[in-house]
Amino acid sequence: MIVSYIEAVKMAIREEMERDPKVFVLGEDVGKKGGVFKATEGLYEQFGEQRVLDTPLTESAIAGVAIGAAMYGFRPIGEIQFADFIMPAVNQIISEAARIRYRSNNDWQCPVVIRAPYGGGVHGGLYHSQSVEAIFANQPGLKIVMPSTPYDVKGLLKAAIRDDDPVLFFEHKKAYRLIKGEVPTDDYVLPIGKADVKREGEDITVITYGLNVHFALQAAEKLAEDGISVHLLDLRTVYPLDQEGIIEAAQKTGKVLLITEDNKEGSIISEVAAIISEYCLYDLDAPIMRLAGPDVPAMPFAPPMEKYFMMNPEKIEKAMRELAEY
Amino acid sequence: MIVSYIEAVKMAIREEMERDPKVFVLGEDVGKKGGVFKATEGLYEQFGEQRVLDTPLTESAIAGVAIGAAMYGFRPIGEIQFADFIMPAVNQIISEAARIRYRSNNDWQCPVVIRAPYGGGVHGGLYHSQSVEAIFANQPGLKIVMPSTPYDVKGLLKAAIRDDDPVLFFEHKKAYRLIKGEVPTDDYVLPIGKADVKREGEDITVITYGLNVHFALQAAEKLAEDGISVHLLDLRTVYPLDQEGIIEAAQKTGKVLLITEDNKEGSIISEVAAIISEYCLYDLDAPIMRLAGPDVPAMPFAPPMEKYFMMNPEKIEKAMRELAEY
Amino acid sequence: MEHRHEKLGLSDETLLEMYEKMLLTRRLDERLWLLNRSGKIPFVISGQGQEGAQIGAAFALDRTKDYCLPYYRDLGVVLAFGMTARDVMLASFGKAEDPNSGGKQMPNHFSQRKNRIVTGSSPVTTQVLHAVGFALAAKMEKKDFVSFVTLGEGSSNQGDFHEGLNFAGVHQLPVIIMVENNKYAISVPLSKQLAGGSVAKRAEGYGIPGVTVDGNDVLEVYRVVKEAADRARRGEGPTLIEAMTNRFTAHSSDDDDRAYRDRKEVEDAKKKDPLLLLETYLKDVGILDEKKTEEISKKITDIVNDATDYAEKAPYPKPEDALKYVYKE
Amino acid sequence: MEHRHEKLGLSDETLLEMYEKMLLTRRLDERLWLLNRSGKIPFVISGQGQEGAQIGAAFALDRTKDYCLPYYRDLGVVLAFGMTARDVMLASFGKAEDPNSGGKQMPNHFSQRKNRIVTGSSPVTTQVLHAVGFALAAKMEKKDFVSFVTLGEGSSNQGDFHEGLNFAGVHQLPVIIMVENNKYAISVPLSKQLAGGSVAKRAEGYGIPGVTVDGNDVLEVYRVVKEAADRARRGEGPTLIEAMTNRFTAHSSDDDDRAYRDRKEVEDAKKKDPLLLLETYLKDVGILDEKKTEEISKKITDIVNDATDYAEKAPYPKPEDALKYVYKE
Ligand SMILES: Cc1ncc(C[n+]2csc(CCOP(=O)(O)OP(=O)(O)O)c2C)c(N)n1
Ligand SMILES: Cc1ncc(C[n+]2csc(CCOP(=O)(O)OP(=O)(O)O)c2C)c(N)n1
Ligand SMILES: [Mg+2]
Ligand SMILES: [Mg+2]
Repeated sequence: MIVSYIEAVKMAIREEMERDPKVFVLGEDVGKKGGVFKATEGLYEQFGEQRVLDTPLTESAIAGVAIGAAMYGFRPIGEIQFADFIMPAVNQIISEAARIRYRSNNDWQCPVVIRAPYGGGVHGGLYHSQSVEAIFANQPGLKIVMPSTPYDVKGLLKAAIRDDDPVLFFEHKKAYRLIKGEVPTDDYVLPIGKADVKREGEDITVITYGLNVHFALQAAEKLAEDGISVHLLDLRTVYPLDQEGIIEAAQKTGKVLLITEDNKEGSIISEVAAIISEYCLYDLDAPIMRLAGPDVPAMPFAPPMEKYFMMNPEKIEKAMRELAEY
Repeated sequence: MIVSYIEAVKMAIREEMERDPKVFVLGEDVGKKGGVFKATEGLYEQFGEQRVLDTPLTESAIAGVAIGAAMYGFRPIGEIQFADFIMPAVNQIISEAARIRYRSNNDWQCPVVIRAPYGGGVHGGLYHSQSVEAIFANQPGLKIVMPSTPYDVKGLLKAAIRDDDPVLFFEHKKAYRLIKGEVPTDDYVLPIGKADVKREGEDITVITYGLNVHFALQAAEKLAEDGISVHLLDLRTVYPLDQEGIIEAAQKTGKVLLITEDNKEGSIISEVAAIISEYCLYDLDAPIMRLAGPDVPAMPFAPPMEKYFMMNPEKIEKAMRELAEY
Repeated sequence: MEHRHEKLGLSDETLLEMYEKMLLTRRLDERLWLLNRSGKIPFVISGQGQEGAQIGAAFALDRTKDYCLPYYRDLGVVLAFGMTARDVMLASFGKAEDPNSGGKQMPNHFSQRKNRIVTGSSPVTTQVLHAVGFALAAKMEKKDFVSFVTLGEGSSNQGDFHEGLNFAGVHQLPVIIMVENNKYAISVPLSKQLAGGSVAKRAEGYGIPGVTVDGNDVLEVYRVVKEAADRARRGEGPTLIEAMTNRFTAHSSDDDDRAYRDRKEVEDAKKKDPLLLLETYLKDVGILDEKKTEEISKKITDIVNDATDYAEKAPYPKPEDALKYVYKE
Repeated sequence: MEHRHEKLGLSDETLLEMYEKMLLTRRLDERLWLLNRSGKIPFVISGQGQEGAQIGAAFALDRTKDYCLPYYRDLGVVLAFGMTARDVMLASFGKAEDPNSGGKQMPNHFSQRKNRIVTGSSPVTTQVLHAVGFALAAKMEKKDFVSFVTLGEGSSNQGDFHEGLNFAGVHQLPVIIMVENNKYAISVPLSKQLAGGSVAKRAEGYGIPGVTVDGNDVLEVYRVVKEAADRARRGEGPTLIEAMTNRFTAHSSDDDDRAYRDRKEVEDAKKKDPLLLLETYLKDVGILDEKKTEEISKKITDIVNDATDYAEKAPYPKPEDALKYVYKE
């Protein structure tokens, strides 16, 4: 059936909670209110307040308590209301969740999922628009998933919940209602750690993730009208990256455009560029091109400045054409 | 005069405190004990307990109180006892310090310095050995300085203290007593944001920072014996990076080896690689080579595993030779 | 009829001024909702119901030298500290001239250095530590200003609250921490938020005074904040104040509180509207009559209209202004 | 002579076992210092002076089902929970067989799942929230185990402490938080660390019981932890316990405490050595005599010798073991 991105989130959580009594949700306003974005709507009624736990306003506790419960044997899904507010939980996520299996030499594990809506274009200003993945994308022990389609959301969130290691699951908040797509009603999981070709093409390769996959698809349609064919790789898991998938996609066309909504310096696509320049330098017919937000602290509120920062199909189309003509 | 790396830290702080009454130090054990590494030794006696403030065991407060005092007009130097323990302060550093000028449209500023010893090779295990710079190296508004020599330490720490924006100043703890060098007794500052050529050479370019500068210099000597000449760029400021300096150094030889002690994926050298592959792909005669720690959560304690993780001159020499022969 | 304000050393004029500010706060806030509902501004977050605490507190401070670190509902505090209605409207429209952030931040992220209103962010509670930093500065410079910081009761459960109170307590710093307890953190009620049920009681654990006050009673709030400020200036350290208030609106324009809050509860709360209570008091003691009330009302309406018009017409920032002021320029 | 242990329901045998564990804790710890000073192990961090609190608490728990989340000084706790002297030595030497971390972590980062000793890190206080998570699990599964977590008084000023107590208080979870107050956080004394001077007092602010106990008195610690555990199992929620102890050694083998601590203070503290106090009690009530004391002493020496030899000879991990167990394999 056709559902929205946020519906897919809810479907995945509900199905997993029905399947496994060890799965529960905790976070701010996830209970009666059903989450500020309604990702947990109806779950409180269905599963009761013990399994859909409204927490105090404390992100470190959301993560830390979830970690404890996960070590015991539960499969907690912590919701951080906005990705921007994950910062107080960084210590619990990096120092604890990411290191528990390693530091205990496999004696303990921490199967926790932390979900958070990220991204801009919603008049959210500096602190309700951020992309925060790069902060965590150098912490072995963590996995970071950032799906683009409802289909991927459901399959990857289920995989994350069943994963025996901690997973950060970032959902683009502008995609929540904007993006709709076919989602099977039955049970399926998708592999964490594998990128996905969202469009086959011959002339240029675009690598991106999240909402930009859709913007890039739109731009690719435009280029197709002019006979330029775009190969589009959706990273899906941004940490650890799917090196093989990236290398293959880069080699396919020899011209690579990397896109992120995040600030440019030190972003996910920096590592993608590094991988390509390490493993397939001689396959390249053009310098690796990076299209990203400007290096300013975060997306401003006023519409002209927000638009200036935010990625969109036009900016992508322009970059694609530039690269194609190189 | 010849002083150790840690002596240079102390000199810089003392001279700045003498020069400007607005400069003060706060942190755990910085007072009577003079810091666990003795970076503030003698300052408590010289300046009194108000300006060399022992704080409660609370990193978020060290950063947050420093930020408040800095907005008022002070120039606080916060010490985080080990870089590993900066995690509870991430929210204050990223959400606050880094965004204060921008979000107030230049009305407020936050001239705070946060110092922390980082790095391994000291039997510190997972939580007393980490390189944490990558966590912060995608946050515009912040500057991250990681000096290699006592001379650079003094000049850059003074610059950091006088800088009107927040600076993270990471000092390699193994360098503290190991590395000695000439340091002028008079007042000087070095430019934040500029990389520094530590050795001129023609055959291969090595780009690194911190303790690895010394390991690379040692390795370069070995190669020199065989007539291979190494160009060595010390990044000094790892965020925001000195793009010009990097491009120039890469172009100089066309063969680039990037080194960090940090885990590889998502590290500082990923961004360096991305810059090079964006701006000087056609100057390259070999794929960009990255030498880094393995992608495991952090450096283990047991000597064989620590050695396996830790960078050293031998590993660097091997990589250099490989690249030179490419 | 007892003249409570005189006992507190408040003149009739000052009390009227407090009333005017409170009315301005309310009216401006109401206008913001209208603008939001008509699609002119994307977001409102509102202090309606909490103005008694805000105005009482702000007037108890020395607004020529004290620093305030308000949270997003503190429209009353910042107006009392010198921010104008135009400034507020400029921010809500995201216009270039907005003194809070030049259009960079969402509305109600107050900041204005000339009025010693310290810039705030969205992650809650961080400002408590900044306030402690300002208070530390006062102590180091031996100056007698105080720093005044507010937050919600939900936010008081964040780690930074604990670290801030402890730090301020250890060094006996001149900081006043006022929690505006409106009994909800978005949808989460007090019982699921705050173990023990009282924020003020937590002060004891830090060896500092903790005071609970009826936030609807502007004079009572004035009294306890004044006492706290006097104590702070005398070097006797921090005070934690818990002002019991009500949130008349939904959490913000993005929220619908009917899902989690009984209408009756809101109606009951409105019976204790701090604005009405003050108006009644002013009439009872003969400071306000019908004529004066109307006069003030008209004046406030004019101010709100002017601010709206001005801000609506004001230019947006330029797109490339997004690049400005990352570092010192 | 009052037989206090009997009143507490402790048999002579159990009390003797407590004594043996306490003595083992002390002797093992002393041996670690010797090994450090002779260059054989790089680091020691020590619980000497705090064993009374540790052994008293651990024996008050149900060591067949409760979970413990110890901090780095809790050698006594983990030995009581089933870790062996060999296990401890293997960790101190960083050997492959070390059950705590396989040589990955520094010594005293205790972990052993089979004994429900939950893995800990170096950043202090994070374990408080984990303990709350275990307690939440107990409540959700309606099981009657409790989780027991310890930390230092300095660490109790971290945000996570506040968040943990509040969370546990809101949900009335079966967790016991014991702060071992040895009056120093490395060099920082209580007066500069802890506003208000008492950790236990902070419990009130969360609506939970806060108890101060003499940590040198193993029986008294046993009593209060037993009470807390009983309460927790009855569904009556968390307890905060502050055990007043002393740190006999420097902070760690990397510290020299003469720079900040008067020798007299340490000497005075040693007069209240929990080990001596228990030994005296045992002799007073006739459970221990010279012969038995020597017998036990010899047994302990053998255990410590064996552990040292075993660990010293045990193989290191392989270099590439550094790559193992980042993710599930
Ligand atoms: C660290 C952080 N987490 C979550 C949020 C999202 N959020 C904004 S306001 C709010 C509720 C605040 O409640 P309270 O502190 O009681 O203040 P009130 O809004 O009731 O005045 C939440 C959860 C945030 N701003 N910051
Ligand atoms: C978050 C964090 N900051 C700093 C440190 C460094 N450190 C290790 S122990 C310690 C003092 C702890 O004092 P306390 O909590 O009183 O425990 P004690 O060592 O006295 O038993 C410090 C500052 C740390 N381990 N973690
Ligand atoms: Mg509230
Ligand atoms: Mg202590």
